[in-house]
Amino acid sequence: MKKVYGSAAEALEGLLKDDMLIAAGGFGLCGIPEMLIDAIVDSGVKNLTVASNNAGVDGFGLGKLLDSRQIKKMMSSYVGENAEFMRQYLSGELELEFNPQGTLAERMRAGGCGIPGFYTKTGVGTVIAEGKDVKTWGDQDYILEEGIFADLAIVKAWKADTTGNCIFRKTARNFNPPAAMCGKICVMEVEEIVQPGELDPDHIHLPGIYVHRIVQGEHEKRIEQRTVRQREGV
Amino acid sequence: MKKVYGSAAEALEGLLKDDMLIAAGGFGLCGIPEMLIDAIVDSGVKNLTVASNNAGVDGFGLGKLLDSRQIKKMMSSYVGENAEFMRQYLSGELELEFNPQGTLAERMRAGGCGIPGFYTKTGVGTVIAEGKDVKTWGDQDYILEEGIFADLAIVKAWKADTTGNCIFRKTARNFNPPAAMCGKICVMEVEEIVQPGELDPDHIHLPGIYVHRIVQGEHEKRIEQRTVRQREGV
Amino acid sequence: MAWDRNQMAARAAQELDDGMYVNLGIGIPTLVANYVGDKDITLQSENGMLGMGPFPYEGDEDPDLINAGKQTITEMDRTAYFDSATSFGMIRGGKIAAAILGAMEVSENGDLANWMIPGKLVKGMGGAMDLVAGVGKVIVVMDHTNKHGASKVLTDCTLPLTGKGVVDRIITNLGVLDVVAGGLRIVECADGVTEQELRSATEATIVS
Amino acid sequence: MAWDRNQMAARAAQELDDGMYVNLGIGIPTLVANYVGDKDITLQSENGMLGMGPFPYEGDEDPDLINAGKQTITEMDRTAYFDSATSFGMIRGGKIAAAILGAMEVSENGDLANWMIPGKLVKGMGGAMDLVAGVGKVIVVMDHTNKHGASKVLTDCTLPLTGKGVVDRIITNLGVLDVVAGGLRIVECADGVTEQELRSATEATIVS
Repeated sequence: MKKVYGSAAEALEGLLKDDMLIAAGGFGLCGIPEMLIDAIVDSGVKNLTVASNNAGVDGFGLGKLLDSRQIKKMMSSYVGENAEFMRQYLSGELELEFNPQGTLAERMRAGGCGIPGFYTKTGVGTVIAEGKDVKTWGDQDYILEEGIFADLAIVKAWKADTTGNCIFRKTARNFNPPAAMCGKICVMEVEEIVQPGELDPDHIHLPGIYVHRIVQGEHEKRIEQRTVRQREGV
Repeated sequence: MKKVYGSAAEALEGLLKDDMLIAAGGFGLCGIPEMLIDAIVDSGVKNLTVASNNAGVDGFGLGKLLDSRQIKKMMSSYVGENAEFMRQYLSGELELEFNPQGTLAERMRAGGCGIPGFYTKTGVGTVIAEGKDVKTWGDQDYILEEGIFADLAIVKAWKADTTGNCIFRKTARNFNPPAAMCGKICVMEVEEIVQPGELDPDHIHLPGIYVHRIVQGEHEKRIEQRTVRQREGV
Repeated sequence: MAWDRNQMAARAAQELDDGMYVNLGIGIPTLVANYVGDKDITLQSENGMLGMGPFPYEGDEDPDLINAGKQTITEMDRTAYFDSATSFGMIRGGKIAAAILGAMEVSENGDLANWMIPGKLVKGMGGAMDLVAGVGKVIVVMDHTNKHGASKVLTDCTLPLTGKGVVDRIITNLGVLDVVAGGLRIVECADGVTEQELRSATEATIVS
Repeated sequence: MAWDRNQMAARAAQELDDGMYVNLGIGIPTLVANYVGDKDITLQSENGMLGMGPFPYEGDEDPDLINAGKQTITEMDRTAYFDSATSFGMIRGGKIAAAILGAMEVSENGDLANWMIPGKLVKGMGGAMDLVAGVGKVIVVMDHTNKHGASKVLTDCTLPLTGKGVVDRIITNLGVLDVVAGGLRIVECADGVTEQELRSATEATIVS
């Protein structure tokens, strides 16, 4: 079963349609599917709803899909780094559904695990709870949050074998596994494709069953906040 | 913060009390906390409720705690390998709450993740659904299952560092991570304790935050069904 | 004439396509692995493994490597291990394309009973309820009748259910039936079995 | 006289005990790490890391290694990485002993507002709602009054809440207060601050 594709555009072929729901991995600009975002820009698909913790920055990451006006709605926890996002949101061009970060991650995992709803105390007593079912355990209220079932997941890993088993590197793992799980189809970009057997079966972070198509390529991996300390004695 | 203890008995000191709920890792006899089970037998603690996928076999694993009549109730998915279990169950000495295997695993994870309830279609239309809340998404009914919040988790890993970061080996991982997560306190037995830094931070299956006490020792690792194939040409 | 265990397993193997992730139950379903040929099938073992290999050679048994039937097995190049919550997440989430399972009874609306006989020793449902509720396609492989000659393909199940309306296809020693609107549809008869024989051994409604 | 930012951070660090897993928010809370001394504290970064190390030396920045503020950081011997669902599972599940967070407003019943000012640009709550709902102890570190001199320690919050009844302890430039039945209890006053000064800068009810 061939999972490896020659380019991001080929890997997405036949999968994109207007009005679809896409789940995207990444946190800030760390571990984002750069190549697949670029290919979606090129495809011209419209009216996307995108579930992603952040919305990229102006001109990079999901910011490119905002610049091109292909996104109708974002489901995110924090969008503070993107001026074009704010412009579109304040002008009413863009819908925004805020999710607490952990609720967003759990909603993705739940969708991928066949769980349509779960209870959490996150957001109880806040605007997030408005309109949601409430249930009480002990003396604590919990609100019902729903699983996210995405038409497509776009994610980025470090290395994958040709069957889709993959590993992530450091904090670039973040939302990528839950996003991958909740996609009806998952397309993954990686820095390196290896042969089956090259990854230790005990080290695999996301088994290939979740990964339908794979593309390898170069990543810019832009740093959002470069913070350093001084070397002692320098 | 000292997490490493010299023996299973020391690692359990002050944690055992009658009528407590214990979550145990393992599947069949694979990856079970042998040393901790023995120490609980020796402690004489009574009226335990144990959440564990299986109940060991006669005279090994949780079977020892059945032989000693320390278990009041089991929460399990399959208990077919244990004649003493069946004798106690049929005579009314032992309570049994059957859980579908995936529901049991998810209930443990949910408890560890602060989720008191989640909906699943597993068991809908069966005896498992009796008395449980039902909610409909689309044209499918789902039943509400509750998180398990155990007083104590007893689990077994392959290697842990002294901060409790640990890795499992092959299918001995099974219920150990979700069981560890759902314990208010988690005691872990391992085959080898290493120093921090010896385990690659990207390879850790269960971070030390879930592990409160660690003990190292020898494991019998009994095989329940030894199945082999013939070498060709032999 | 009818199919034997191996012929039933071979017929079930025809249900599997390249690229599928599949869960095989205990008994005849286990034999299906012998008949997949060069199709690229990945077997799941619900205790936490994708890419289940054959039994080990004697002396190579590893107590840390067993399947859901607690048998010693081996890994493959493509193998990945994970915990039980993740394993049943992928089952419940529909990531497993098909499960091939044994059964005590199947009804015409796809109800399945394969875990419990009241009054007898109850061993537990293990992962069966999760599998039938979650996987893409549930294929039952079983004898068409019990040892007394009574049909196991029924109007309604008499035993406690494993899942309600979950079975897609039934493969027995007498043939292949699909669960469709209104009852079962005959897909094919086993070698040497007439449609009349199949019908008369079936209590369930057979449509057109 | 009152505490400056570093003194507030140093006071907050006193809340931490050996063996604790702790989440530090952005701003003054970040400074707390400078004052834990030789206490064995493990810092969580909610984007998927336990055992957060200091900023890297110039040239050692790794784009795959950032904290929740998107800053480049380093790992330690004890570091473990995990995905966001697992990260917030441990937060929601109460495995993090304490979070030290900034705030815009805190009320006498422990309500916290720190994510949104209506009419202004809304950036989002990020992980703040999860943290205040889930962790063992929520410690707020903030200035006691706003730039206009108005109290930020209120009878009721005026801004949209991050969490209801979630704050355990408030550390400000003027002192330390606990949320108790009926209102706030003064734990201590900052250096050179009288109890009267602390009371008059506080809108919330102070109990005995």
